[in-house]
Amino acid sequence: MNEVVRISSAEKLNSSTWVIRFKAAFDARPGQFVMVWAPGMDEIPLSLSSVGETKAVTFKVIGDDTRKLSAMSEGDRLHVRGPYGNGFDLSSRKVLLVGGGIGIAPLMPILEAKEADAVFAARDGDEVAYCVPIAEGLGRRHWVSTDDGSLGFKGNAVQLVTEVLGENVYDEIIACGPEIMLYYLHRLCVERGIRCQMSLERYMKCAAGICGSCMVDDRRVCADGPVFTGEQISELREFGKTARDASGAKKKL
Amino acid sequence: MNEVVRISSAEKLNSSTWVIRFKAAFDARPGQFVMVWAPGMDEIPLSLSSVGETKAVTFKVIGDDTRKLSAMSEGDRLHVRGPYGNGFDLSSRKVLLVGGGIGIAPLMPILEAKEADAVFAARDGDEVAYCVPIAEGLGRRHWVSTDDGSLGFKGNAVQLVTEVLGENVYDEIIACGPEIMLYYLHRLCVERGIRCQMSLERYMKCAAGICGSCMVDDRRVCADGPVFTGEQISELREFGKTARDASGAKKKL
Amino acid sequence: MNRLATAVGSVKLKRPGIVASGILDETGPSMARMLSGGAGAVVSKSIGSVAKGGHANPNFIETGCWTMNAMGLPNPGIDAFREEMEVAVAAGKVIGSVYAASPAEFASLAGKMEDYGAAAVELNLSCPHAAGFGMEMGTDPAMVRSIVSETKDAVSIPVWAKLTPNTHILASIGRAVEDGGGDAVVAINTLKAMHIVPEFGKPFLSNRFGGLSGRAIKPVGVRAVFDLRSAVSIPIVGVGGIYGHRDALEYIMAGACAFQVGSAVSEMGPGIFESINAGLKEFMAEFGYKSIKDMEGIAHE
Amino acid sequence: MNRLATAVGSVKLKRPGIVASGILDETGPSMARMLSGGAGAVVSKSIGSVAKGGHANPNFIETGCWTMNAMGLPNPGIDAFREEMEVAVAAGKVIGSVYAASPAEFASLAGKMEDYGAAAVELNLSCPHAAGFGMEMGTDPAMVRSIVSETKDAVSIPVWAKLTPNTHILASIGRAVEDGGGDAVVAINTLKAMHIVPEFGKPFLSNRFGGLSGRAIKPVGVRAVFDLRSAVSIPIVGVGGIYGHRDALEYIMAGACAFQVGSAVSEMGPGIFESINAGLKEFMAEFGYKSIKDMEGIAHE
Ligand SMILES: Cc1cc2nc3c(=O)[nH]c(=O)nc-3n(C[C@H](O)[C@H](O)[C@H](O)COP(=O)(O)OP(=O)(O)OC[C@H]3O[C@@H](n4cnc5c(N)ncnc54)[C@H](O)[C@@H]3O)c2cc1C
Ligand SMILES: Cc1cc2nc3c(=O)[nH]c(=O)nc-3n(C[C@H](O)[C@H](O)[C@H](O)COP(=O)(O)OP(=O)(O)OC[C@H]3O[C@@H](n4cnc5c(N)ncnc54)[C@H](O)[C@@H]3O)c2cc1C
Ligand SMILES: Cc1cc2nc3c(=O)[nH]c(=O)nc-3n(C[C@H](O)[C@H](O)[C@H](O)COP(=O)(O)O)c2cc1C
Ligand SMILES: Cc1cc2nc3c(=O)[nH]c(=O)nc-3n(C[C@H](O)[C@H](O)[C@H](O)COP(=O)(O)O)c2cc1C
Ligand code: FES
Ligand code: FES
Repeated sequence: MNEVVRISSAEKLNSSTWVIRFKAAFDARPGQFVMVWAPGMDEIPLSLSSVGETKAVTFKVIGDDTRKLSAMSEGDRLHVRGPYGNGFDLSSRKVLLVGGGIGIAPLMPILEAKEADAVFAARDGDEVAYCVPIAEGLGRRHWVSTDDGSLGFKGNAVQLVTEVLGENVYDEIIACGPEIMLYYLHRLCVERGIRCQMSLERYMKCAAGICGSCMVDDRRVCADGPVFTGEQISELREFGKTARDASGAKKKL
Repeated sequence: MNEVVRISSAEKLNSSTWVIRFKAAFDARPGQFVMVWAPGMDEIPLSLSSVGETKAVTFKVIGDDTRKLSAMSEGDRLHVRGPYGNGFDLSSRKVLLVGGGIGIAPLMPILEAKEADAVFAARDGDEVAYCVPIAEGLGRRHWVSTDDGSLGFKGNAVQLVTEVLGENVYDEIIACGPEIMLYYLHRLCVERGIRCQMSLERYMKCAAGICGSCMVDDRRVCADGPVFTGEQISELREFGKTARDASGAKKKL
Repeated sequence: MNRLATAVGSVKLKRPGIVASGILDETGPSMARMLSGGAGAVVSKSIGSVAKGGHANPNFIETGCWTMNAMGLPNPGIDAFREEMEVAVAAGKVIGSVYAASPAEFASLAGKMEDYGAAAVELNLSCPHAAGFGMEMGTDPAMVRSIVSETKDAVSIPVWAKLTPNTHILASIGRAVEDGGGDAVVAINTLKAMHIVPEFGKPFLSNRFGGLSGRAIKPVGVRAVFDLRSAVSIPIVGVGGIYGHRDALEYIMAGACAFQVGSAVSEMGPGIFESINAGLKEFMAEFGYKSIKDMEGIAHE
Repeated sequence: MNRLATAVGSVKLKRPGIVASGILDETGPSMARMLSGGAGAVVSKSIGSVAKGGHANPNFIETGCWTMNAMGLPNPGIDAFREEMEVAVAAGKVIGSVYAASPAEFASLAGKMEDYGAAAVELNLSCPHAAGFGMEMGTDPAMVRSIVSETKDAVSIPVWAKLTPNTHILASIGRAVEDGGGDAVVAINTLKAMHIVPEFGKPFLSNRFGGLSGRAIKPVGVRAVFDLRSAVSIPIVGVGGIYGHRDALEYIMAGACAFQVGSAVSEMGPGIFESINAGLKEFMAEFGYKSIKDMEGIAHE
């Protein structure tokens, strides 16, 4: 579906993260993403951080396009293609969500939709603080880790998850974040025999499963993913190792 | 909708009339028609004489295409476009159906769908006899007229209808048949103040309301009709007088 | 304020939507109906010198995505068409479409259309399914130029040339129209196409080839108008796959000053012009455009 | 009996469906996946001499009726593509697609594809959205002829030429391929098109122009194949808007000996080849066709 939507609110969440909300006609599931464009910027993929009637994208400013997007405000228009991708399977009973950095945002609709515990990991307190009141508002158990220890546990997501798993039993871990985090988290899950789902990222053009620019091995991240199960990930040789640039050339992650 | 259907049965009803039955995926209402084609013939419009899951067309052989159609048998295939047209409004309570010649066929689905009386008019008994057992099977009151008196009332449809109206009261007359019959029947309805609906015919190409070949005045028989109400017909100056050929040129009826 | 007013050169229109040639415009009463239903003008069926029944049925088929026809230019001939024009012209602006096999024949037909009261004449240089006519001439720039200039010499009403998209030299054809003195280009006519019915192993249309129209061709039409806008400076009328006001806006923003609607009349009915007009008005109010002119060609900026 | 077996000249295929160039064929593993999923062969992404990122996003959009792209021929360059070909060729038949700006460059790229194990090379003479490449050369018969013949001289694998429908001289282009010694023509590539977003008053694609594909273009593709069948005697591979076996049959009956599937992979997924194969088998059994060859071109009869 292609839709020109109007921004109903745009909010700065911390020094580098913005949320843009808009009403859109399409239906979406947690874990799906959209391609967002306005004149003057390149179209980019962003996960939906709200999937109700009012949808949202939450993004970190890391380059030109996210910066242009962060300059938008209420009433401005966006061209939205989507939603794309498979979304998360939410059928497991006891779930631990693990979000790293901006990867926390796509997990928020799950936290809203079902009882689940969550680990929020980030570089520092500034990056992650906004999540805490949301999780508290929803009455969800949650833990925070920061690399610099400025909030919560000092250390990375995988270390914190290891702690959490010491005291809690989960049917499944659902994660989104930097691939390096996912890589070690996946290893942890395999070791412990815990099922998991992880949302991956690759360079996207069509987002519709046709151009082949987002391949990990022989899987299309846009259409076969972005969410893959632990078993699927175990078979991916490129996961955590290589990705491809816009020309399709391989590069080390 | 465009569909290639398989003939489930083909039956000769009398010396000049055939019925072809087929299953088709589309839904249809009484009074709608389809465009029927197979290689070797021109595509022609035919009203549906059954509108259930098994559809039917009932036609009189009058030229090349109807003759080719009459040579088809079970298992043969037809290309069917449609259904087109508005169909009859069946909301009136007490209805008299008036069919003239092959114009009887499109009324048969009404007879099946609701309690109604019927006048069947034709040149001779051969042309009309097949209708009688059907009406009897459905337990519907019916009268027959033939021009030569070989069956039922001797005379034309309008004369018979006048007789029937002497002894019965109807909310509406629904008619299909030669335009000359419809012309006088319409006059009768206007005089007596009886509502009516009539199904018209004009030369058809697109059947989709776009090419303009089937105009009566400024109305498209294929899309605004083929069924018109008495009031609409009263406003048509060409009704009963002129029609147009394939080039769009006017000719007297 | 009538935001919808526009003009194709000297032809002023109260509303920018025009009934495309071949669409409910073979008879006077039909054209009159379309004029009273929200169209700014109606282009007549393409008329030739003599009556023609057109290709045998089947000559039309549509899906949700496209429409295909090979009517074969049926028409009652220019002389019989006089009485249809009388009825239509009394109801509003009529553009007389003509097809012919030579420049002289085009000129003569155009002259009659002028006599009948046409507001402009549209030369059909683009029909893809009538041997010897239409796009067979419309892909030869020298021929196009001479048809246009000979017609210009013969009439005093504006001369529009309707172009085929079935070519890689559209810009040259557009320039040939302009060089010949043409007052506007109309783009696009249908794409040359074919539909085969596998169960029969045969083409569906009696003429085998037909012209593709409807939703399927809008992106080709918009591109053609965009290309023409860079190639010519005469007005452009956009046509192809317009079903709603956003489609019409694409053509206007690509460079058209007015647009025509054809295939959509089948799905949406003759009321489509009213609904496009309403959509345009609302859009223009919301985005602050005061006139069609304000939006013309802005996608080039 | 494998009713689905066919051949494009000397290239034998167990199944008649081929993955079109640009569709999930930029990497070795992806091509291997398509080969194991019911496709008879896969055409690689069009590869050039050096790496190219392609046009900036947005470069793709689709509706239920059409697909439009202006990827801008992104590719890692012929040398880096060696390792992708190794993986793909191990899994089945790969046709190496190449694009270039001169006959000599085409010949050199084709030579590398032969070295990599391609079963044939497909010359992209038809991309409508890459300045200096594709259809700009592909509408000049003399140029086409020399590209084909120079490539033929350089390789011993079959040379296929992929043609643009954006022209009225398709038959001449087809004959130029045949005269140059080409082994097959592939038709069609995308139609030059544009999509404008009214709310922004701007073309959607970063390249402004793009190529139209999908359902919308099937009738144009079928017509092109039908026309080519009368113009050339080398094999024809049909492509454009194939979503199911009845679409594929239209191409075959128009004159194609094999077909390619592109846009439909988005809506129907990579499983589309299996479902088309199943539909073809059932149709052929019902209608008594023993081979693809039995149906090839029958719509001309
Ligand atoms: C399925 C998916 C979902 C995503 N969801 C989110 C989200 O919810 N929030 C968020 O902040 N970010 C998300 N991203 C990442 C986001 O797309 C990039 O941050 C954004 O494209 C950066 O654009 P830029 O111009 O600001 O930076 P640039 O300087 O252009 O690029 C910086 C980096 O961003 C990535 N990137 C750029 N363009 C693309 C592209 N077309 N496809 C994929 N990655 C690209 C590359 O890794 C690149 O190196 C998601 C990516 C994917 C693939
Ligand atoms: C809406 C509609 C519903 C019809 N329903 C029936 C029906 O249920 N049963 C039936 O027997 N007949 C019906 N007809 C008439 C039927 O279409 C013609 O009898 C048939 O087309 C004759 O074709 P032919 O080749 O056998 O005869 P031809 O010799 O070609 O033509 C004989 C006459 O048939 C009519 N006719 C021919 N082609 C067309 C056409 N394309 N459109 C309209 N009329 C045409 C003309 O009056 C013509 O003079 C219907 C017509 C219309 C318009
Ligand atoms: C049934 C039909 C008949 C047509 N007849 C003509 C014609 O006589 N002359 C002409 O110039 N164009 C004719 N056309 C082409 C249309 O005027 C128009 O250019 C084309 O259909 C594209 O517009 P659309 O997509 O809105 O239909 C015809 C189109 C259709 C569908
Ligand atoms: C995303 C995309 C990328 C394409 N890339 C190429 C390409 O690199 N080379 C080429 O010859 N054709 C390319 N094409 C054209 C297709 O191979 C095919 O000719 C066209 O899309 C029509 O087929 P379809 O309707 O089945 O998609 C591309 C098409 C699409 C949709
Ligand atoms: S982005 Fe094109 S296949 Fe995934
Ligand atoms: S047959 Fe074409 S408008 Fe009725």
